[in-house]
Amino acid sequence: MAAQTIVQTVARTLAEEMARDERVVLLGEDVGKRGGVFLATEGLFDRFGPDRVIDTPLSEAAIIGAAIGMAVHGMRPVAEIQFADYVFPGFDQLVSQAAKLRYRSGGGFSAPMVVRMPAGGGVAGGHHHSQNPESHFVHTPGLQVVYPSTPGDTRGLLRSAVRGDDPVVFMEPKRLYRAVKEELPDDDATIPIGRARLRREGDDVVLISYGASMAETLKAADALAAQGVSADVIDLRSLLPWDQDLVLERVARVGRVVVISEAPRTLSFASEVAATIAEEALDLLEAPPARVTGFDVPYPYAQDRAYLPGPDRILRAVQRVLDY
Amino acid sequence: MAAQTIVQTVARTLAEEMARDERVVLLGEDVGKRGGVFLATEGLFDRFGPDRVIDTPLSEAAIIGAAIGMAVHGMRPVAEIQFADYVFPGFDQLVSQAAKLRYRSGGGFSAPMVVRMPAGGGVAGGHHHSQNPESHFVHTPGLQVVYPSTPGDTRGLLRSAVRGDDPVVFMEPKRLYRAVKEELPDDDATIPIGRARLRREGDDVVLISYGASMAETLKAADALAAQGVSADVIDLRSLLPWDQDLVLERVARVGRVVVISEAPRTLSFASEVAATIAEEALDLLEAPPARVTGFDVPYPYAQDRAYLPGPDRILRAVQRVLDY
Amino acid sequence: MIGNVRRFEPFGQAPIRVIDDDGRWVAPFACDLDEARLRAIYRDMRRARRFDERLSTLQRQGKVSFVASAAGHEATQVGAAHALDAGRDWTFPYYRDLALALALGWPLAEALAQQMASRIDPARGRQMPAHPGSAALRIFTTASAIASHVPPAVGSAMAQKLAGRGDVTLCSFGDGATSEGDWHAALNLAGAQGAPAVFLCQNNGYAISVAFRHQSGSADVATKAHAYGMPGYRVDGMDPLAAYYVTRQAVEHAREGLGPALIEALVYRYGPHSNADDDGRYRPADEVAAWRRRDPIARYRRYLEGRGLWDDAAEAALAAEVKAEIDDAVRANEAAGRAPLGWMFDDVFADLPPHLRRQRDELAAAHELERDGH
Amino acid sequence: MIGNVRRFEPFGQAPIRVIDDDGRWVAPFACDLDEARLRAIYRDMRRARRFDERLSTLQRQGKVSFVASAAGHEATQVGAAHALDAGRDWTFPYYRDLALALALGWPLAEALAQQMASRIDPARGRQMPAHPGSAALRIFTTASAIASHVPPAVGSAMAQKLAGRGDVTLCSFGDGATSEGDWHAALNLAGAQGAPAVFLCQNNGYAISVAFRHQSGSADVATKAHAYGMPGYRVDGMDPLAAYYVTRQAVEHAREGLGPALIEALVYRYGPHSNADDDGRYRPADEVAAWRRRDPIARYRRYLEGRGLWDDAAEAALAAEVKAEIDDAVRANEAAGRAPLGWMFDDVFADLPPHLRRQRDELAAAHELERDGH
Ligand SMILES: Cc1ncc(C[n+]2csc(CCOP(=O)(O)OP(=O)(O)O)c2C)c(N)n1
Ligand SMILES: Cc1ncc(C[n+]2csc(CCOP(=O)(O)OP(=O)(O)O)c2C)c(N)n1
Ligand SMILES: [Mg+2]
Ligand SMILES: [Mg+2]
Repeated sequence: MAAQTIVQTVARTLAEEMARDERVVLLGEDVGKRGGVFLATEGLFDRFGPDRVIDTPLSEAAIIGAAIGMAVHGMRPVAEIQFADYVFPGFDQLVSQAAKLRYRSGGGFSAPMVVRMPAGGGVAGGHHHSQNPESHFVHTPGLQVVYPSTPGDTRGLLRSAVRGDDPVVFMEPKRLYRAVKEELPDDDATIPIGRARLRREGDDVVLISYGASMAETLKAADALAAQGVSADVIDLRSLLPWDQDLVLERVARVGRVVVISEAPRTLSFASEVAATIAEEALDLLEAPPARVTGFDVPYPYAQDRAYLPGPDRILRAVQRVLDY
Repeated sequence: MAAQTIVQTVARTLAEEMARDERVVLLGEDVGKRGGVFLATEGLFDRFGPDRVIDTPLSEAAIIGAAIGMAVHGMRPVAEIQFADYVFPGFDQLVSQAAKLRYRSGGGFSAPMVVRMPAGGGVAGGHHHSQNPESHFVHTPGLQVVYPSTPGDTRGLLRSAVRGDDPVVFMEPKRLYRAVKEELPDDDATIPIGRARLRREGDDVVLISYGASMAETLKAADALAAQGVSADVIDLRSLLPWDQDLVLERVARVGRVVVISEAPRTLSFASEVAATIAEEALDLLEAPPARVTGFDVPYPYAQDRAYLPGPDRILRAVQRVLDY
Repeated sequence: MIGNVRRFEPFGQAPIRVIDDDGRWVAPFACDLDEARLRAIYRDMRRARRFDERLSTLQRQGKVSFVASAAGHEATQVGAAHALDAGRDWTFPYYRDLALALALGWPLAEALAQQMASRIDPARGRQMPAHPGSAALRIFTTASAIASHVPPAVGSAMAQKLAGRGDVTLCSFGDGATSEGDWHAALNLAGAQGAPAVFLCQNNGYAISVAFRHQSGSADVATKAHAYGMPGYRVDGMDPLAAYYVTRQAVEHAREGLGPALIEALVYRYGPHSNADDDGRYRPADEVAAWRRRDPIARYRRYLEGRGLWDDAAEAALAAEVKAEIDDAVRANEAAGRAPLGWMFDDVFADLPPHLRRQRDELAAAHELERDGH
Repeated sequence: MIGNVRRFEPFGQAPIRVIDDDGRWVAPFACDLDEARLRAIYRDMRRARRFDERLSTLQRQGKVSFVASAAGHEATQVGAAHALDAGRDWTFPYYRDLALALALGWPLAEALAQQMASRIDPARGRQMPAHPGSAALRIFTTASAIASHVPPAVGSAMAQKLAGRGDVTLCSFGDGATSEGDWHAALNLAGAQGAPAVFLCQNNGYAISVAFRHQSGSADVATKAHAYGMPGYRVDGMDPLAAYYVTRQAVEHAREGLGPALIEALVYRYGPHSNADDDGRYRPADEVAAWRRRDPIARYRRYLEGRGLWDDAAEAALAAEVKAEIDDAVRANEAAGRAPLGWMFDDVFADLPPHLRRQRDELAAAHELERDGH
């Protein structure tokens, strides 16, 4: 199979899941004839028809809410939110309904569904086309949260999300949609939600990131390698549940850690990782766990790139941690 | 002036602000004749009339959105969300409009307004009348977030919130609405948003909390005192901006710290405090910063009290930190 | 069956009635319900009212923490329930729908288990009282957040349309719910999709203290159906047969693929919003008294008596039967005891993830946790 | 002034027109606009169209990152703008409202500064292109989130009602916006409060690729006004005078305290949704061609020519004038350069809090930060 991008992987994986299981349906704004504004559902309307690829009215509450109702009927809806920034009109459906349904009904009802959304900045989109709202989902018990950064992880995790029994918020790194290509084996393997991946092994510092920021993190690791610093790189992939075991194991080995997240710093997922490391591995730390993140401002337009935790800022943090 | 409860303080402070400044108006569900379901606006409809105490339709988006529009006109709206759990249908108005208005207009427009909401559990309310959603606000750049625990702090901070130039989410500890009384001096003093308060001074451990959990935290401090352990107790009061200086100063002095928050642990405000302490004061720590929080489950009904980070759980954490 | 005969026209001015305040049949068609059904409608209203009264007593005794009484809403709830095929169709209720849920077959002991969060509550004590739900009966477990169940109800109807078996979804809510954005998003989606959904608004004139004229831009709820391309019916909600026949028409049309409908039933809540409310602050006592005089139970009993289907003996027998049923339910739930602490961590996800396992252990260390094999 | 004469009835079937496709006056009343105003309406449409075209060129040259063209919407936007008292009334626009903002007086150079995020953008380069706003002109700065501006617009109208000076708020949006919950919550509030708001829906038949029949339960937008107790008007949105007169009626009624109104203007977007869209995937070329043949600029020019108010010479002079204006604006903005990095931390709050000061220093350490005294 030819190498494919992340966005192609999404479309192809959805097609495979729809072919495999007729309970899988798609719904969202422009997912039909248009194939999605990023083409993440390209070709699926022609192949599966309007009953399984449903163009909805422009309402995120209707999209997520309808997916919940379908899921309760045993279907496997995959909803698309056109940009993660636009999830908020439908956020109450996630918080008050999807996340709590199994719990409040004592297991009588559940909402196995996927809510896909392209996220992240660096696309000249200003503050309504660039945000990384993962903290809001992670802080909502009852939701699983995934944010992969490669075609292979996208495929394996999307399969798990579609086949799983819980509501999953599936964030996609839109800056990387067409930036990374991968040749994928012709298998049906899934990647369990909650398991991180070691992207590099190193001894001097552990870099932890996920989603869109993985590209910057890997660039920083390359630059460090060129300077003779060897970095361990963890791609979390799943944010809830997240792989505390792997993180603590690697941090224990190395003792120095930098956590990178594109979201605004305060209560970014980097805060959770840092707090957990401090709580569980304090004595093994040789330097404070450092956070490199987006700034606590609405995502700006003119300073799009400077907002991002780019390789420069990551390298400065690594330097601080190494010099400590 | 006779001692007054928190909820009485809210009503009285609103009355004073409305008398002082005719731009101050109230709006929300049942804030009029009913005086609010908790009586936090009792008597104000009779005193100020329907133009300044506005019963709105049942829509949190309408309430917050209308407040934004009024604020843009130079008014000083104070919106009530009946329970913090019900902010989510209006959350997009906070995130996409209120928080970003000054920024996106380059300072041309702003939304000086207050969104009040009773929050917290322990009231046999189940998961839609008990939540502590402060993390969602704190993670939204452009909002200020306040969560006092005493009548005096409520008054001083509410004055600041109403008089300030930014949108403020004003959380009120409903479990303590009538549990704490205070005699307040007859002054017009404000408390600046962003400044914490030292409630106790101690040498063995720093307890940091805010809002409803302050009651449990102080009980734990009493129990510790009885055991001969002296606790420093910080009431954060403001969550954004928050008083990193006081926290770091006290933690540096004592070296042991427990952070208490009633919200679900993952990405609770306790995580942010712990991450910041680890980043800024690692070498001064004699034990890992411990978090005592709500559990990562939807707020339960039958186990209402056990969900709370009560004195028992706080004491266990302190013991761990002291024994470290 | 009404079939595709349309007995009732949408958007009429006067509320639709089948029997008048004195229990006289006034509809322009003959009654086609058998005697068992006619009696069952009465029994369901009466039983719900008695249970409701008992819940208030239990609340005052501290055995139930909260009550949102359905008294005054029974005719609509019971009439609508009888128009559904219980167990086949889906129902998305709100917190005031106790009579609806009971009439659909929710066992009274189970209903009480929910109110008491007892160990025999199939919903495992997760919610405060007044939150009906039953997977077996396809009654979507109530959430407190007003109108948040309406979008899922439309998803349910869309699933039913795709399945093509003619099942329908009934979604019930109060007048206040019509102001929420989610309500609109849902009805619009239902209209655009032609989904087989019946929306039932129990308009009791107030959302807690806020009177309908402050609640709504339109003068009534039925009119709002225009915005969604569906018919809107105004019904005398104190007439169980009007509620029944109008709901039946809407259900049958939905089954036939003719799309959704909105029904506005004019009802009144006799008591305060909940035990925590003080309705004297916002509504006049004579308004309450006037509505109470139109009580649907007495009115419908007159209809049955006129047809020789009910009498004092039947009433006494029913009272005794319901009392015994409630007494048994109270005993069973008291005996069962409260939902245990350890259940707190179940059902967040299908499987317990590691972080919740650790948190459960943390709680267990502080308490003796009881668990079951669930 | 129309005063309280009501020229147009709500909820009519045929779209309201004042001039027909050939530019002939067809309204049952006489034109009461002076010649300067009639010419200004033409100039505003023409100027907006030319600027729009230039923005597409700038986008292809990489000088502007994004374009959402208003071509095809000009008649409605300009007609509505002329019905307002610019600088007194408030306007809450959406991203396609470039012609509206320009007609209200937004300086073209300032508009271009917004598109280019240049240093002379009063909004300081904070947003992507196509986000009009001006505090001086009471044009609420556009947010990308569809319909999120509608509740604030109603708050604005409520503030105006309380102030009692007869000012009104115009809120503009597309057909897609009517599906959002916030849209409903806002219109319902406006109806319940009798707020002086005029809601202007530019219905171009699509929300990106989604045709209106998939978007809406109702067959048109104007009908939805029933749900809010306000009048709903359907207007031929390719007729600037229809847009003008209907908006004027709604504005005047609102000024007089008669409450809000909803106007649906039937328009068409000639181009793709934005430069990032490919409309060939979802709409037929002949549909686009048919609408382009009804172009409002040509049509309205025929009306003016018929009255001897326009000719080729005027057209040529206008073209030259607008070209020079745009050229100057491009030059000025290119000379000004882009909004500097350091502005990123301003205007989050009224004052810079300590944590943002630290973060700004962090960025400054990595970059040479330019700041101004702002
Ligand atoms: C989203 C949301 N906001 C506020 C509340 C608080 N609340 C509970 S019931 C109620 C009034 C509901 O009125 P209505 O829909 O007319 O139903 P009724 O109680 O009259 O039957 C309110 C405001 C809530 N439960 N959910
Ligand atoms: C809340 C929200 N959801 C989704 C989007 C993405 N989006 C941008 S424009 C658009 C279509 C809007 O259509 P319409 O309101 O008809 O306006 P038009 O572009 O046709 O003028 C969509 C879905 C958005 N901006 N905001
Ligand atoms: Mg009601
Ligand atoms: Mg459109």
